[in-house]
Amino acid sequence: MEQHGSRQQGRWRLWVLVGVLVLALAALAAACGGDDEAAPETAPAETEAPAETEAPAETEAPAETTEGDGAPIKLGILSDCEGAFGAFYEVDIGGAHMPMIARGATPAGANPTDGLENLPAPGGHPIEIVGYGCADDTPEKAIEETRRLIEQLGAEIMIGPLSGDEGIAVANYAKEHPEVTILNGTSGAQDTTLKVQAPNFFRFNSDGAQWNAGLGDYAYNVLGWRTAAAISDDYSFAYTSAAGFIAEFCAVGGQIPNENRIWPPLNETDYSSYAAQLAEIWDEVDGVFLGVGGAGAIPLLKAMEETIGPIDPQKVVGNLFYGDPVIVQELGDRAVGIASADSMWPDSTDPKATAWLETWDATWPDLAGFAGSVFAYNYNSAAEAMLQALEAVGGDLSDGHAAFREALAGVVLDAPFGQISLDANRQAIQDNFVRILTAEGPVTVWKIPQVAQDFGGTFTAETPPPDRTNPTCEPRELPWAGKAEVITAPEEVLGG
Amino acid sequence: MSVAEPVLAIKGLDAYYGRAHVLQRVELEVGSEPVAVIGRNGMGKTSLCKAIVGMSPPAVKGSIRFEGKELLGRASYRIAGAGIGYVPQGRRLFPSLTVDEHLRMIGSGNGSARWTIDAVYELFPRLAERKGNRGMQLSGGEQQMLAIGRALLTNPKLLVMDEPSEGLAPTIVEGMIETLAALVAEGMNLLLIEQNIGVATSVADRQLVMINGRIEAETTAAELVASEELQQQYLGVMRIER
Amino acid sequence: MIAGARGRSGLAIVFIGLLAASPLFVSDFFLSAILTKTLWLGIVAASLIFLSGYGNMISLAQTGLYGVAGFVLGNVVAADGGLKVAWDPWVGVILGLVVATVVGLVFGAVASRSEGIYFLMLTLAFGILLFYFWGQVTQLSGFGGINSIQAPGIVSKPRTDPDNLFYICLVVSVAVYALIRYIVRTPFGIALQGIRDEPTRMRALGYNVALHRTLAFGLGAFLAGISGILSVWWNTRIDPGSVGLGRTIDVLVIAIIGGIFWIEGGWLGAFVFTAIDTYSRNIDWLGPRFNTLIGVIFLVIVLVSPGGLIGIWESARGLARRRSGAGAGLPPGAPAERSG
Amino acid sequence: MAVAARTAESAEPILRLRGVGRRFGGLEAVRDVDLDVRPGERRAILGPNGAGKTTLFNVVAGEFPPTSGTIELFNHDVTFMPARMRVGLGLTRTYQTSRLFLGLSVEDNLYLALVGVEGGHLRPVRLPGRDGTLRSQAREIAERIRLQDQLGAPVRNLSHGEQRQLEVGMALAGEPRLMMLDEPAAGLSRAERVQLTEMLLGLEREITLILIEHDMDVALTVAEYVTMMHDGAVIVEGTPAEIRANQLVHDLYLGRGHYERR
Repeated sequence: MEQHGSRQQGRWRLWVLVGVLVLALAALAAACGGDDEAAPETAPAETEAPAETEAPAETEAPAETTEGDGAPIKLGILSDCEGAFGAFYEVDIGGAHMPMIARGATPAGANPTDGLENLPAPGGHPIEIVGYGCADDTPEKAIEETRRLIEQLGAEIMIGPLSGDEGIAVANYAKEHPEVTILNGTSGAQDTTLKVQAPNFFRFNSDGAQWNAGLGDYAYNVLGWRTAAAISDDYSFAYTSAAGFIAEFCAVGGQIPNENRIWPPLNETDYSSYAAQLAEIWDEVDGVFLGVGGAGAIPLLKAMEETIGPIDPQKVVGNLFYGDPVIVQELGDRAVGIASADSMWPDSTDPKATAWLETWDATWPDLAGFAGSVFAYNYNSAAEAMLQALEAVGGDLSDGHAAFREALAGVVLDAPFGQISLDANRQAIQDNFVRILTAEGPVTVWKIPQVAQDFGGTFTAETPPPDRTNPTCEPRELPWAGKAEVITAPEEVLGG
Repeated sequence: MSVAEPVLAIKGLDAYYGRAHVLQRVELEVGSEPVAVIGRNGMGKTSLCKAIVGMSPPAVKGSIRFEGKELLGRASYRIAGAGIGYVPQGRRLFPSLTVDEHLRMIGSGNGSARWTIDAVYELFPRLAERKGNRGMQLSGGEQQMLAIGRALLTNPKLLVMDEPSEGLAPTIVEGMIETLAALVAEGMNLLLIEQNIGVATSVADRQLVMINGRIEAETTAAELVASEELQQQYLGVMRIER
Repeated sequence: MIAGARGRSGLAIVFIGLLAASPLFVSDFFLSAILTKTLWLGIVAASLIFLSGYGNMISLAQTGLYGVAGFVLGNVVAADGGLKVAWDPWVGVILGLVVATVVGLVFGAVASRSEGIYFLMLTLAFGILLFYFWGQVTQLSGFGGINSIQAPGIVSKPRTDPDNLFYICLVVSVAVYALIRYIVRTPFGIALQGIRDEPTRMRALGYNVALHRTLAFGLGAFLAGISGILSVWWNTRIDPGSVGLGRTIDVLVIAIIGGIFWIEGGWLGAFVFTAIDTYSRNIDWLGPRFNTLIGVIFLVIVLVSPGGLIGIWESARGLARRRSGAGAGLPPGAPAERSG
Repeated sequence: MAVAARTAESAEPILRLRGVGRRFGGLEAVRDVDLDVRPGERRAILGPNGAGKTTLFNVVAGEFPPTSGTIELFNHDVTFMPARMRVGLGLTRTYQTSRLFLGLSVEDNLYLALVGVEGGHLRPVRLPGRDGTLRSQAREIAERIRLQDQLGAPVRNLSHGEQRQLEVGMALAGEPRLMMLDEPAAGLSRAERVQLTEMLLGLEREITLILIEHDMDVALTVAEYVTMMHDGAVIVEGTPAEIRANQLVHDLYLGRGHYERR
């Protein structure tokens, strides 16, 4: 007798179900196998029905040892692989790998995320990278990934995250998790260190406001602006970034009233309505500060050209994104002549600087040229500071990382583009640079030495955090106003 | 296909809906002579249709051969392609398509085939009047006509009709009986499921009686019409006195 | 729901017992990141399943509404962020649920007159509207969200001591499940199913279909709000990313993976989703393509069983039972006719 | 029968249609219909397919308003009253293609019909007493339509004929004063038609009955008065005997009737 129809269909479905289950179990086994490879002492992997498994309690103190060596130091690295800054993912991870490569580690592949081999072992404790986190510039995802790296994969130290709101959320997370130490990746919201003040969160890079030090002064005194507009993303980093420009421009005598501050949402793709807003006040202002970052920079400039016409580069200054190699590469001629600022000095002739740039290109041929990116640089600074502190304490993470953190707070980095030290809130003090983009690349014109987060008392834990209307526009005392160190005369660059 | 061999041969057909054993070892043959399957509601008549056209109940076994080829296990669109036209009970139209679109979806306006769109409009002039109306704007009877027309357009060798007279006005039913008689005369093979004995006996001489999922008896139209007793026995008919 | 309900109830009791004992044998991480998350995520998925399975209203606003409860809670409770008023956490819970329900009723009143794709689009618009509302009204949140939201003492410290929050989520989930199962057998719930099947007839029978749908939507919002509160306790924070389009799609995927016709499917789908989401990222060769893996698994499940994982379970049981001579239960949405 | 009809004529009509028309775009489905139905009357509406019978039902039941004319129901002008409010006046109906709650059981279907009339639509709690009463009423109706053995079965699992029976059962719920049945016998077997006819004949006189039916055995047995429609308009009215004898009715509708032999 023949059997047909749905009975067979039912059997087919059962087989597919069995197949899916087998695949899922294999995937889980692979996932857990990844852990076991580097950490053979971990408890049984989660390959059986999840409800019955005992996940390794990896957050406990690493008491066990392997092969006579010290217990591994578990490190997680968090960046964005999706969202506005997803394009920087490999660059970030590559930056974090550089100090380890300098200490003898070797890349496992052409891409940084392929991993490292032969990692350094400060004090006999080999560093083990437990995983790379992949967020998407939302705090939600950043926290999810932080939890995965720390709570699931057992990271004791994490480097990251990338973006402003993520940084605030992760700093808050750090506060609730005193057992881990987190070094900021490259996020630059002011609140992260100034307000949250988590004792186990360290930031070896400037915040968004520091990154604009010198730019307001430059716009007022070199470009001759008196009234300006600002267009910047509607989230914490961009608030901080605009705050740096606004505070300084107003401090030296300029005007940026609230109605000249435009805030398109992060991840906006159509900037035409915002460009139209800008066009309305175009004749009334002497220039505009661009704080739209990441993937938004190019569509914004295009929208402005369509609405306003060809843009006079002397009527525009931008924050760090408008000098970053990743973005400049895509902006092309459009950005030539625009002044921007950050803590990078890629045209420095200092041997440290050239060595950094050359080593990078040699290490990551696929990512050549990106050593001039703050993203690579800041992840590098964080990893370098971590290694120096670990070396100083012989890899000792006992007593809740007490010695390690003390060492970390005292690290003074002799970094490629200038010295980096920390203030009392574990926030970097670092040089800042104003440069002009030319067809040959950025030419640095000004250096503002050792910029601190508080802008000479303009920002404190008590002042309202930067937002759409803060800071207000008023003349203030600024420690560096009129005191920039001239690297190349701006007239020379603009004239040529 | 030899003359002796029937177009449709069903052997040992069993079908289940969950716990219900809705078809039980059904044996049935359809040749050039039209066949009517009669019986009360819930006896398995519709399940039989669905099994033939591949809209199977969850579980079917046995054998359904059409022109010698096994149908069981084939997808319903392939069965339709093999030459079985189906008029389902309750019409099953597309609410948003017009009458004309329903028909154009299946067949062309001309050609050498017996059934063209024009031929369908000729059969049901009412449909021609309603060409531009959508499925849901048709009255119940018009929907039934459209369902029949749609089945004819595939130019089937075998037409399976599940209660085509339901919801049709008496005049239309009369017209339909004439149409079916004409189709049979042209050589169409016909399997008719009906509760309306008048229709069943007017179209087919062979009457199969389905009771509780089995073909329980076979009789002829003349016998059935003549015998009140048989009607009572097979269909539970009784006269109403008022 | 209709068939095999008793068997499923027994199974549910076994599952709940196993879950209740799970802190004894799973790690803190598994308990918190997988099981606790499964429980609160399951509630919002169950609210979607309730609306779609019993009311034929596939709502894409559930995450938005869950966010309303979460953001209200955050605004009212957090000392630093949002309104910064630092009220009692329980006041936040009550306010959060009330506001979510009220917003749900208002949305429901607007959406209840449309059906099918139009209903879907309207609720999607609601969800996106809420996302931008929280992102752009910086007085209440901004894209950075609200951090360090204090939970009531009973929750303990979910990071270091996850047991309390786990049991709270378990008890609340069981209560939500029981509530839905109860409601659907009341006149309100049966009428909702009537509206699902034949709104025209319900009108002819005297029911106010639009009002009925609106109230059901409000109930769905209340259930989603419960999930929002628990998620904030679990995360200790909330931001618009928690209610964005991505999260909306996640919840829809969870409901479909689990089985859009059964309330239990919400939790089952949430468990599968959370486990895949958590563990697939550790698969080295997959790299950042884990979302693709989730997509593929989703496709396979939908292809194999339109009724989701519970649907597979049901058809497997049906197959087994038919082999032993008995019939299978059919999902309420599955077509089955016996006539002739 | 004549006596009954005469007493009915003397009473005030419970349903009064004046100049009722309904257009769908260019299609005039119902045109200028005047109709009086008196309490207790059994009225059949006949007509070829597409004559506008179901549209007329829908207008009376309130599914959509007429595009012209007025409708009075139990002395209320209900021309623009929503369908759900007409139930309160005692109007119930069935549908030509079943509109049942396929995902619910037979008992739940009838229960919903009863709750619809009795109220408490939004009650989110179970009340054993109240629900018990309603459910026993639902079971009584199920017995009347001979579905008492299928109480717990999901309606989607019923046979076509059983679903048609339940259609009628839904209209019986809640002591209606006017029942409108749209082809109640369609899809029923001969035996079931007989049962249906008997049930309709057995209905209390308090219930007024209007039915659309193509089965002349059912229609002309149950009805005391027949309205014949064609192309949206009423063309003939009369007793069953008058209708049977009318040549126009035969030409347009009944045909030669040769297949009606049994």
